[in-house]
Amino acid sequence: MYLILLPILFPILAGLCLLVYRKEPERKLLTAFTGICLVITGALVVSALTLARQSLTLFYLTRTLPICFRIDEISVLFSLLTVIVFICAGLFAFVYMKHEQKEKRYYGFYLMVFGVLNALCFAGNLITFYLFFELLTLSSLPLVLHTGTKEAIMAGLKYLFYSLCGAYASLFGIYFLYHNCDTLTFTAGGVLQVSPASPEGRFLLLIAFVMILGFGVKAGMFPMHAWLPTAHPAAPAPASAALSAVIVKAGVLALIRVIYYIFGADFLRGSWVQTAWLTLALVTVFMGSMLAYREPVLKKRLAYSTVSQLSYILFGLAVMHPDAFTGGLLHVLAHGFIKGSLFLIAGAIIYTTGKTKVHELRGIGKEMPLTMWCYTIVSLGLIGIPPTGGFVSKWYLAIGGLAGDIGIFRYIGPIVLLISALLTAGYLLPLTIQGFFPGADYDYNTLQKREPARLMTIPILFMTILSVIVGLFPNIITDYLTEFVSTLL
Amino acid sequence: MGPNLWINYGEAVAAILFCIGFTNLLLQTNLIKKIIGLNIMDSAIYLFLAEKGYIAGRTAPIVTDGITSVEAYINPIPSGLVLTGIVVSVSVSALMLSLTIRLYIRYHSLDLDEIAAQLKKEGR
Amino acid sequence: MDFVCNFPFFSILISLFSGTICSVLPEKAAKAVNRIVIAAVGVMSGILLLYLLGTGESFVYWMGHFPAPWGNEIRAGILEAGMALFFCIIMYLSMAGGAHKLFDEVEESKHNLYYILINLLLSSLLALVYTNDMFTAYVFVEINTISACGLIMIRQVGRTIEAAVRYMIMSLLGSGLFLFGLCIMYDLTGHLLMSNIKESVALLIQSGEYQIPLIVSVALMCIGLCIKSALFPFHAWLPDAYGYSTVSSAAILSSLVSKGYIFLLIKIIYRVIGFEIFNNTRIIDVLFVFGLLGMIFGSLSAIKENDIRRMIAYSSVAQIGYIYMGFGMGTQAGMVASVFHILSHAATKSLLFIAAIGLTEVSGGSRKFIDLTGAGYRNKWAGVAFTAGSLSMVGVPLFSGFISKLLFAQAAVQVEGKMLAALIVLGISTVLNAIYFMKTVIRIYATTGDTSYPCITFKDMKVHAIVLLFFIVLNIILGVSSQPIVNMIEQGLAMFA
Amino acid sequence: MTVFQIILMGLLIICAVSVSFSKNLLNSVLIYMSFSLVMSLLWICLESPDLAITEAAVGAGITSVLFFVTLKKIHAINIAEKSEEQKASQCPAPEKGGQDE
Amino acid sequence: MSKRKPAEEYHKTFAFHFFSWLQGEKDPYLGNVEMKPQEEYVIDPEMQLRHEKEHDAILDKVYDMAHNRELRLFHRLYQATSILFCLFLMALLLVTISHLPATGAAVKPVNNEVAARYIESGLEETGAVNIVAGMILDYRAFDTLGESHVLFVATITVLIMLRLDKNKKGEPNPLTRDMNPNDRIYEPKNDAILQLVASFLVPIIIIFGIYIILNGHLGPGGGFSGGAVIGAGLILYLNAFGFSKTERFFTEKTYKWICFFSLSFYCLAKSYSFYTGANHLHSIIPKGTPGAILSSGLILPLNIAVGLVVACTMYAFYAMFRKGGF
Repeated sequence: MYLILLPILFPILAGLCLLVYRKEPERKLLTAFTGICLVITGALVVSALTLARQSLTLFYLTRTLPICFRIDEISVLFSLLTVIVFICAGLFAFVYMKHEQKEKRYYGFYLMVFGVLNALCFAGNLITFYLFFELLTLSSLPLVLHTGTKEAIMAGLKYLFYSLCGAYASLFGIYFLYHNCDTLTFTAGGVLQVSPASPEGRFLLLIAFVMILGFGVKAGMFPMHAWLPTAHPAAPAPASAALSAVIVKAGVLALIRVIYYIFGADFLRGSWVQTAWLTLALVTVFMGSMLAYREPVLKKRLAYSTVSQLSYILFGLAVMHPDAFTGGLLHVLAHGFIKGSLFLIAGAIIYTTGKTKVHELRGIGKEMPLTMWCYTIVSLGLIGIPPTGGFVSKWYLAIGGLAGDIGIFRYIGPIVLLISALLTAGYLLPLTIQGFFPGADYDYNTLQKREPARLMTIPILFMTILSVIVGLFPNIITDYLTEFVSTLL
Repeated sequence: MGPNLWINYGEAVAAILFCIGFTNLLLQTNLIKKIIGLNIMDSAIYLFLAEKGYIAGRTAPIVTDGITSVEAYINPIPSGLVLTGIVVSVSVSALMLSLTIRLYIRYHSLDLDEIAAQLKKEGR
Repeated sequence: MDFVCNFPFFSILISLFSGTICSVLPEKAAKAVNRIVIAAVGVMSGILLLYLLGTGESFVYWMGHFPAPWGNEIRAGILEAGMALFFCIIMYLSMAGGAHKLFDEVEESKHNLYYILINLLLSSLLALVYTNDMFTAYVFVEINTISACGLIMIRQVGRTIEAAVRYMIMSLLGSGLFLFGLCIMYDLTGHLLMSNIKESVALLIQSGEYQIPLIVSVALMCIGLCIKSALFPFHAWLPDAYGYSTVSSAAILSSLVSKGYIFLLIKIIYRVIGFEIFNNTRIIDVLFVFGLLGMIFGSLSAIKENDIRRMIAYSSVAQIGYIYMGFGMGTQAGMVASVFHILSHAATKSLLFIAAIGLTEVSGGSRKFIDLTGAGYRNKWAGVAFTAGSLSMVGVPLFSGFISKLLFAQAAVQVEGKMLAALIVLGISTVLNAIYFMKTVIRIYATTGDTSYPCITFKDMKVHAIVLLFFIVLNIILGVSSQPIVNMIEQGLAMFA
Repeated sequence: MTVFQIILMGLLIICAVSVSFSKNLLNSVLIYMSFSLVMSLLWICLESPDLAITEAAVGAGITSVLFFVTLKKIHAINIAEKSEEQKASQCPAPEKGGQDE
Repeated sequence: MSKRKPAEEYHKTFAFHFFSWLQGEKDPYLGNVEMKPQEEYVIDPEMQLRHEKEHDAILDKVYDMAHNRELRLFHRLYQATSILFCLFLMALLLVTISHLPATGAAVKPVNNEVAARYIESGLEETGAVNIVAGMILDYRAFDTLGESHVLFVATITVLIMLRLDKNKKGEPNPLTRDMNPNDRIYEPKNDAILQLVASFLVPIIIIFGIYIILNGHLGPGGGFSGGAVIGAGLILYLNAFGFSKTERFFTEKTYKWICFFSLSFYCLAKSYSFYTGANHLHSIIPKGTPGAILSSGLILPLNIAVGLVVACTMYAFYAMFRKGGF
């Protein structure tokens, strides 16, 4: 019965004892220890997902607010994504961190973030979720602050204040929810019995919008997205891979939990909150791609693309139609793998060549052919070319958008998705073209093969293959998703 | 305005003295004057309290020749309380005066605002 | 009337008597007596608490041969015993935490005077908690004020003397107003005992005479106690008093002394005037508005502050604003939230003060933020403690700050008119708190590279580290297992009237 | 009896007001002394002799003595300071003389 | 489309700021966060000196009360508001007093059964002829216990402030070295008139003080007033004959031990009577025949104890203020 607690406590304790350990152990021992811990946690998560089915109440924070954990379909999806991305980014970090100092602190907090994310996926009610949402911000902050330079601290402060303000906006909402509905445990189809028309309901609609904005900060929605482009380049590459592939998805998980498991979809269907959410999502999609298009620094460009791709998912959630919902969840998986490998590739490029600007990377395809091949496949996936995962999720999103009863957004939505797909091609493919066909004046004799270390290419290759598999055999995931989506909508 | 303001003239004077003492304590800049204001305020409160116990036409509560009927004496409780109060105000003014001496030795001025200005200048 | 009922009287008497004894003892013995007395009073209050939880109702203890309205009496209930126990724990830990700094702050020969002040402060706090008579409360408020002023000025630096003068002036204004209100109340009801006053006040309300003097007397008493417990508009003396005094006195002053007066105000609300009558006077809204203003302006001036101890002092102005906001809500839940916040603020504030001293020790004694950068690495224990304290103040779950904010929010949501204002200001002040506490935490963990200052390891400040550990554990206990404590507070308040 | 009380109270108010407007500190302390003497007279009119004795002994006696000692101490510090300044102003003069030769 | 604006004019437009904020380049709160590495900040002494001078100049200008306009305005505003607050307070108090029950009236809430019992059974319950003394030392004894401890705390604080101690190595405490220890330089040596008057007056004052203490429970007076009278006598003696004479019989040790014994006696006696009262035990202290000196149970010894404490305290206050020692 306590099996559900193991994947949460084990990484946090491992991280803590790493942090408290007095002197800096030499690299080989440290990387071995962290690798073993990551693998054990992955095994624990998988075993918890398969075996532990019933919910566990740890203790009662106040009279009616327990800290309890429960595994349902959504947590399976998100924890699988977390395990895969964290293990790959962890392996990648073993090589990448040679250039950084204070690795012990990095690995300690890295393991703690892994534990907190598992707890977030397994959270059973809103208070436990908020507890670990707050701890996630605080434990992921040192990852952003890792380099300790002036702008890293500025980026960290900005990330902290944006997340704290978002967290308090959602806490503001939790107070009212705690007052109105008798229990805050996540039940499919919503816990709220108030009808949206009553004055009480109108007020709760405003509360729902405040919570969407609060959790939207973490998911990089339009007005509060400014921390993402500054936090990603400041963090080391494996940390920003974890940050954008999984930690930002915590905001998406929060929105799913709040909208579909507390308020209930039919409470918000057709209300002004839904239209406002749709507009914000679409504006972010378009604006993210436009900004990424003009961005010279590679990691910042990828950060902007995270902003826009996440709003694809939010659009899927906002439409409140089964197909769009499945498309959104699929895009969570696909985007996780694609963006994870993109950031690892960017990290590999910085590690080997030390260049961060896109226009400096002429002829990179010749120097690092394997990595750049993965880059090409993965960016095709993100654009949405058929064989890869991106295409399937965008396909479901478009159908759901068309079928959903959301007024004129049925047409604007798919159009904006299409334009943004083109823009994605616009900001991802030039690197491939420039890399493989450097043009006439490129002197081939100064070229030397600089393929990154074996331990770096394996995670990138693994994630690329995964994103392609998600594209080739989607129906394993889609039938799994569709049979429980009907209970939510 | 209630009926017996002129009957309670003692308490009215006590209230006026209280406000004079209160203003002195707040507004005077010289520390010695502040302490005098403090003492005036305390005496005013004790006058106010003692006026409560006074009953016209009755003598002090000392049982001289064995009469213990209630009509002979005034109410003893307020004078007991004021007795305690007077010693409190003495000890507080002794404390404040010792503080004034130490401040004067250190800053050579009795004016609280001037001392604060010197402190700020020295502090930065 | 079994033996346990004597414990409140014994604890007050022991602390009073130990004050007298310390005047003749040498310095080492005085310190031992002080520690033994605080521990003994703590144990007694603990046993009394268990006994009261068993019987479930409060008892009255005659001070002398004569029944209540003639002689004095003290009354002990669950809330009083719990408060006394908590005060002893905090005082013991603060004294132990600040002991190592005492030598370079206080003159050699004046140490036993310092311990006398601590003992008499403890006795006045206990008397304030237990007393059932208004004039006894006034006398022990005076002892509390004078010994607190002594604690401020024992360091004898120019700044502390000026802070002591300002503190005394404001407190004497406060006690003057309090005594004036008390005299008017005595004049109207003829009693000084709290329960008798309550009956006659109830009679007065029904008969409808003397309405204006009654409200004016309650208002004067409330303003007097607000001035003494540094509510927002009257908080000018607080930053200097807490910022520059010695370590343990700053911790004791900020967490215990102002709480004694607030507890007396709770007694006045419950026992002297009655909870419902107090609710429909307009004083509730005035307290509510001042509480809200205190929360915002306290945090704002804390952000501007450049000295770490003055910043913590300003943050306690904000926390006192929280407590008065709880009073201002006028519901039972609001009162429970305020009492819980008294406990959680006392635990967090003294932890922050003692950790701040640990940090300043390592950065060459200066309290400016520039010199504190990287202090978290040099003094690991103080760094971890300060982070835990600021996380609790910011309201991160698993710490006591989160529970008190949750209780305040639950109480606010039930009050129709004041709900939005309370919640919005709660959010704003939490974010302001987050800004200046997180700024400091990131500041002490920023790496500057210059290692000119010494590093302190566990060996050379063993007691200080253990005290910090106890405070963190106390904070987490309050945060995690808050439910039994909240039940105890509700039970205490129920039998309090 | 009430006429006598009214006179005493009038005296009290005059003393209180004149204390706050008097320039010289010594005058204000003297006026305060008379204030507390009048106060002890008032206690007698209010039929509470205990208070009269205590106010006379403690209020008029001890507090005024403490006020006078404080003023004397402040005055003493002033004189000590002036004498130091004179000493300081005299001794640099001979040094200048030294440099001239 | 639109005419290309020159760069610096474009920088001032709103669109530029909006897009740079949108870009996450320039943040309204934190300023622009571009990626340039931080160059080393080198401090040259001459520039630092200039900073110091400027700093002091600014400080002087800011803090001199006379010419600084805002400070003066603030000061006047503060005075005006506090005067208004005091006038409002006075009006409020006068209105409340007008509603209070008439002074001197026999039937009002204050004269209830509490006062009646003190007067009627005060004599035989406490044995004290002076009902007020009986009340403060027997009925409401806890207040007076607190009261003497207020005096004790005040003495402690005055000792902290003014006592000049030599620490172990002999040199005075650095903080208080500017307080010259001996004040005798400024007072006239053994002024003949004062000594003559003192030698005549001091015994009378002390006998009068002892009389007040001993008759505390019979007539008006009591521990506090008697002690203050004796204290005043001692101060007169000190003034006349100087510290050398008083040190013969009154040093710091005697002060410490007198205070200790009388306060602890007071505490123990009162706690005995509280304990026996609370647990309804019979206290063995005899009441004695009313009117005799040795009557009214504990009140006489308590009065003596309080008298001693108050006398020593008043003398200690004067000695501390005068010389910072005994």
